[in-house]
Amino acid sequence: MPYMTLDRTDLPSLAEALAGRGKRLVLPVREGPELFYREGADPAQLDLSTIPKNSIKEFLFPKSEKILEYEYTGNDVVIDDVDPDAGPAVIFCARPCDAASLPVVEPLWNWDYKDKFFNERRAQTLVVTYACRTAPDDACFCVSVGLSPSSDQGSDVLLYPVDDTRVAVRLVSPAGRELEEVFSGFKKGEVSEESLDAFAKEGEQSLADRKRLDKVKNWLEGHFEDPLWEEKASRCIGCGTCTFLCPTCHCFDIQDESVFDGGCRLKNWDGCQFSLFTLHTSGHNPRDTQPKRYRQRILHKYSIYPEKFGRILCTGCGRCVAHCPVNLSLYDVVSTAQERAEKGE
Amino acid sequence: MSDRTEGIREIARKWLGDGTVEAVVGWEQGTYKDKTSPVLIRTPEEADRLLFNERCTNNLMTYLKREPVRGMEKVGIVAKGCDIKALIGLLQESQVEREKVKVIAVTCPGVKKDDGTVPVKCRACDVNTPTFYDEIVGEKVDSSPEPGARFEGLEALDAMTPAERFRFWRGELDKCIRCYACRQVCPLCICSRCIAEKNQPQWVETSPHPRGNFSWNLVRAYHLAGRCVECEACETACPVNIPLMLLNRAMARTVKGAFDYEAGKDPETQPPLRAFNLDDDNSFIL
Amino acid sequence: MSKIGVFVCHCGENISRTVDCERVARASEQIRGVAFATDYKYMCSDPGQALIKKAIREYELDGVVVSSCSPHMHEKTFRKAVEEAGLNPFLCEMANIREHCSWVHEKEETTTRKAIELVRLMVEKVKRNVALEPIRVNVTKRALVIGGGVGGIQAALDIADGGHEVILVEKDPSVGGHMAQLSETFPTLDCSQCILTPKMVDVGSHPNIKLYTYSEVEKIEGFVGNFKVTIKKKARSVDIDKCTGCGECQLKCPSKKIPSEFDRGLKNRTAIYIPFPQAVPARPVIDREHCIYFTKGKCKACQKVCPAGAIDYEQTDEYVEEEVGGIVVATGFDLYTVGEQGPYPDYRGYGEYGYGEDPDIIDGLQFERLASASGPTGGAILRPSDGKEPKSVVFLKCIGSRHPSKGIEFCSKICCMYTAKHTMLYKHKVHDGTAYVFYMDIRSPGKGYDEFVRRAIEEDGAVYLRGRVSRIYRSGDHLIVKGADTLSGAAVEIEADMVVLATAVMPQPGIEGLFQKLGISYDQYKFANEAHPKLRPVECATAGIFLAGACQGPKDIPETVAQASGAASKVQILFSRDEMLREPVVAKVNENTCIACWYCLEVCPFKAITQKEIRDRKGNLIKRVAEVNPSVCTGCGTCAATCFSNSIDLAGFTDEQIYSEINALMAVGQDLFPEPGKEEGESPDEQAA
Amino acid sequence: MEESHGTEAGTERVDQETTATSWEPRIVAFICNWCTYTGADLAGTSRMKYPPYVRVIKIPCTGRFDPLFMIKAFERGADGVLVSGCHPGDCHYTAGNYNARRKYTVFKDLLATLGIDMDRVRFSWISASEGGKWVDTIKHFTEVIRGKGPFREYREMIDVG
Repeated sequence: MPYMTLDRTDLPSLAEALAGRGKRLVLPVREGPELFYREGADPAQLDLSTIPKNSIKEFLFPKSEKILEYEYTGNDVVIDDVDPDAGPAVIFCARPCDAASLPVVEPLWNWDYKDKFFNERRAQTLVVTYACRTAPDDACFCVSVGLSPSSDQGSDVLLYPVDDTRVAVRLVSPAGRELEEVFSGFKKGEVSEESLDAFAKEGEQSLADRKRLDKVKNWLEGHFEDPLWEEKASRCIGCGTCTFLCPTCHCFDIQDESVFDGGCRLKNWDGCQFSLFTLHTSGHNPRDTQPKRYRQRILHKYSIYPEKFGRILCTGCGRCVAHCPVNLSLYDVVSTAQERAEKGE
Repeated sequence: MSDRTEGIREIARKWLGDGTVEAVVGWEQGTYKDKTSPVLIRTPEEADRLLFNERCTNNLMTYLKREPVRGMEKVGIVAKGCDIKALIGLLQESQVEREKVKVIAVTCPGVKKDDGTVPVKCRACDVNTPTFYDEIVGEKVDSSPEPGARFEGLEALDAMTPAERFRFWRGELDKCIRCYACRQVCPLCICSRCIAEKNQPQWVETSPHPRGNFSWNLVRAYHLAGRCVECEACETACPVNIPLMLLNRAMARTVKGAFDYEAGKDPETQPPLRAFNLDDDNSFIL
Repeated sequence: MSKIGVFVCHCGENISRTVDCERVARASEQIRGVAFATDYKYMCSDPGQALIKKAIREYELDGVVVSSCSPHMHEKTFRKAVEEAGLNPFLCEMANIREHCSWVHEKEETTTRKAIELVRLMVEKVKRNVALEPIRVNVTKRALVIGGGVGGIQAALDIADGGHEVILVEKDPSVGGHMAQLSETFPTLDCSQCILTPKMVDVGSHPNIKLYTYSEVEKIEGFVGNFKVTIKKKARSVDIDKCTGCGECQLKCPSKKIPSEFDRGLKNRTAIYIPFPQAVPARPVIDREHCIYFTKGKCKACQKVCPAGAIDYEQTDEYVEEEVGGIVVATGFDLYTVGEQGPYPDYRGYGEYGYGEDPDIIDGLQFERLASASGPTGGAILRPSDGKEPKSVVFLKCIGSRHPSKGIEFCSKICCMYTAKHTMLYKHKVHDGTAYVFYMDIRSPGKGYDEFVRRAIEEDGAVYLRGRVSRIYRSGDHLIVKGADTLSGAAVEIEADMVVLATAVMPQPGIEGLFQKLGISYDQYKFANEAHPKLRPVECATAGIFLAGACQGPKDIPETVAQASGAASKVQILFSRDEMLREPVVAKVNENTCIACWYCLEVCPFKAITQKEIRDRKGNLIKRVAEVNPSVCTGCGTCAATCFSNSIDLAGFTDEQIYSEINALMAVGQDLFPEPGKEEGESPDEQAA
Repeated sequence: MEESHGTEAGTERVDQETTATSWEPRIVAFICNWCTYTGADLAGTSRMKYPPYVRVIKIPCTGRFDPLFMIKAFERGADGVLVSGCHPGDCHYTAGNYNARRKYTVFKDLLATLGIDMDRVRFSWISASEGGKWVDTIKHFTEVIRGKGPFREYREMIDVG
């Protein structure tokens, strides 16, 4: 089955057409030396040269979100529920590793409690993904976690930049297929399914040296105490860069902010690398050192979460590798674990 | 640079071998592109992992404030002149004991940022050849600070109206995600419990909304006033690229102008917010 | 939930004239946590206080806001009332709706709204108040007096006579100070030594006074009521218990050409010496710098002649510790250096006047020695160069004083009087001589003082010339003094036989070292600062330390003695109780988050913060933290505001309390100023609309 | 979306305040117990008059003033903040005001760097005897704040936060 192609130069117009009136539009633009997904940016500034520094997480799970309001009247308190301010949105030219994070975290938001804030946003968000022809960055390792540079997971539409001028379109989800008309308006030609396969192959090829991390889970389960943690993570400074840039990290903190007679409750990003994350009121901290906190992060991503939800909590986007202030590479740690598992250590 | 690398390894081997130190904090080759990574070397054999090159941007002094280095009886640390300024700050504030820290100073012709450019701190550097250390490696590098380089970023800011400045900072600070990389990487953010983590009362709201971000970034800069040694670690670490050094340098300029003080110069001096003069500027107080 | 009571006072009509007090009370009722609110005509009256007490019991209030006048007016009153009702007094606060509201604003809506808001802020604060207990401090009833001049002597004697032990420390070998050097004293011209010597003897023999001469304060630790003082007894090389003070050693000492400090170089002394005949103790000391044995290794003439075997060359500095409850600082003054160089490097001196180069140019204290019956000339005014009687003497006032270009702006206060005295002493001894005085102003307030100056001018014929002297130089047998008489406008040139410079009164050189040990502040000239220039002129800001005499600023003898007695009285007030009660508004450290950066320790004006070590059960050091001594802390809160991690808080003004006040400034919807008569339970939205 | 954290009622209230002609300046004054508070008392006992928009928060000494107080006041809708204490040399605690002055020096420059309108921040020394100076200071500051209007820039952050 052939796929339609568009002119690459038409992408900004496509973005506008998809967003139409009233939809929020998120797309990658350049800010200084790096790219960022930004809401409301000018589509003409669309920049696809590399993977953005932030993930698309913040558009479904904002860094800070009000979840209820309360007000005191005399000695009583009145609580008001708050609805997510979630209009329809288009995330345009997300990377596959970002799109793939959505099906990874969806079970989490719909487990014992259905998070209406995430779910309402998710339901109204269209994800148009821009596949990677080759790995855009040295830090990429999507193939290691079973994804690929042209993975369609989590995408409604997948765009393949098959060459320098043409972009092939694959409508992935029902929501994506509903938009056929919009895409057809930009149609300039067609490519064969085989050429998309070749594209995908080229992408995977560019990451040929990355290890499959299939034995990490097992290894972790047997190496809770291991010198590896100290060796790798004693350099960790305990910031939130990796967790906050990560498309799959989803921890949050609840904060009440009040004035004289009332206030609101907020759900804010939180991160397991902060020492306060597990600090008990008593003063006891079960994860009292940075290596323990780092171990927890790896364990959660590669063992605990897969155990519970059947998926690795990592899409191999490599942001935590590329942007760690002390160059503590998650890939280095998990691939070391894999190697040692392979060697039977 | 290779002779510096060799020099560092040699001293580290010796110190680790004869028990002078329990460990040496240095840089090793990183795993991403040409980045280096801080490393804790505990045996003479491992000393060969240590290196020095123009990508050794991290200020390792930040490790003195955290475990496991903090608890060590004696530790060696590799440092550029700019990093040593932070050590001087830590000594002034009694955060480290001089006898416990053995400094392998390395002369430095300047480092390069991830994007290949030269940081302001290198252009303004006055300590290419460190003067405060236990051992020094590398041939002498003369300092020739570029006049005006240190505060050049402030000129554009100064030229704005207050309203423009406010808009500029709103644009920058709204981006903050409160990952606290700036604080965690800073060698002089020494509090074990940051003011932003104290909630009785919550002076600084932890929410990464505009109000909370404004307060946080303001308080961070204020608490570093007269203490920041301009190592640029915060700005380098910031994942959302907030120009934090503009705030830090504005404070450095104020402190220089008002109190004739520069952080990281002399361990015997008093940081400016720990002292006062009877004849401090009074002109703005009506 | 708190149960706060709000009591709105009308203050007759003082508040109710412009503020709707009833409405303030009704609005207060609606504040969350307020259990009772009412208004009353005079809240401070007995019925008013009874109303508060009744409400505390009836509504089991756990906090009280009295909304009335300034807390400076009635905070004590209401806290006492609250305490009588069984509530901790520190759970009561006042909202100042009189001085800060009703009296300063017109009768209008905004004024009442402001009153409501002030109450609201204070209610929010009181919710976070905690019960505080006064701090009890034990008092050691022994005093330390530093300085054995007339001030120190007077303070020591008064305290000792009051029945308390006194430790008197004097740096010189004898007590007496500068007053012992003086000839006669103004305005009565009575002999200085005659009035001082008996007091010196008393000090030496008083059963309650422990005298340490030739000693210095080395270290001071502790706080009011509980100081621990280390005193350095400098090696005297003479065992004063064995010594009988016979003076044989002085006669035999071969090193005889050392300028006498007591006679300000107008006479020489030996290396082993008693500074002056009336010294207390009348025991010698060996000046090791000039002693031939100490400099050259042999001599021991004094040891050979000493009948008591009291000479001890092996003596070393000795350190003794004393515990005291209060301290009087009476370190006195020294004179401004007149020559090019001196002990005050910041000041320029008066090289142009030739002091130190020409022997006939002397300072005021040297003139005192010349005029003193016990002085080098036996009281005859003879010029130092050749011993001739000077027929014309020029006195220059304000040498240093009131001369900003030389570094000093203040007036030395005593020079006008002592210069007048000098002219009189001179005229009384040299009847045919002329005394000239160059002055800027004559300052002679004080009992009998102006009369005294007039006598000098009118009866004893001193020639007063208003102006400064530009230069003094020698011309043959005379000194030429060139100056200006600004009243006549003429240049003046006087042929003088001798010139006397009335030099500025300065603190003892290096005295700031002692002040720093004591933790007391001093001004730019190193004069000690009093706690309040008018109302607490004797106290230091540091509790338990008091000032006497010229260490605080230029003073004459009566002032010094009066202040010394004042200081002694303050000490005895301190000693009148076994323990002191102090307001519990003090800082407290959160040891969990303190990181020992010592910012607090450095900014504390009272040295109330020290380093504390936290150790585990085995004694291993876990960490160091700051510790506030509640007995010393005065509650300024500077430490709390300086601590970056907010690891110090100030009771009574905690971060929580201040935060709550600020937080109460904003509301999300509630009508903060409900009008009386409006129904309760109305939704905020309706009210807003 | 994320610009919606403010409580709705709060937003309305601020809107109402900022748009209605009934807007009144909100001035917060952190003043020391010994000098300025007493000076303000004197203004009262002397029956001097000044505009009623100042809310006094008493602190023992300007040394107790933490710049966090000022920020929180702005966060809670202050249009202007005054900090006032004893003149240099007059501090009841001898040196609290000198320490405070250092903090002001640094903090005011930081605020200016961030674009806070420095007309909205005021420092003064007002002694216990200067009731008149207190009155003049409040009058003048109120006029300045009235001229400036509500602190919209900061209130915008309150709206969204």
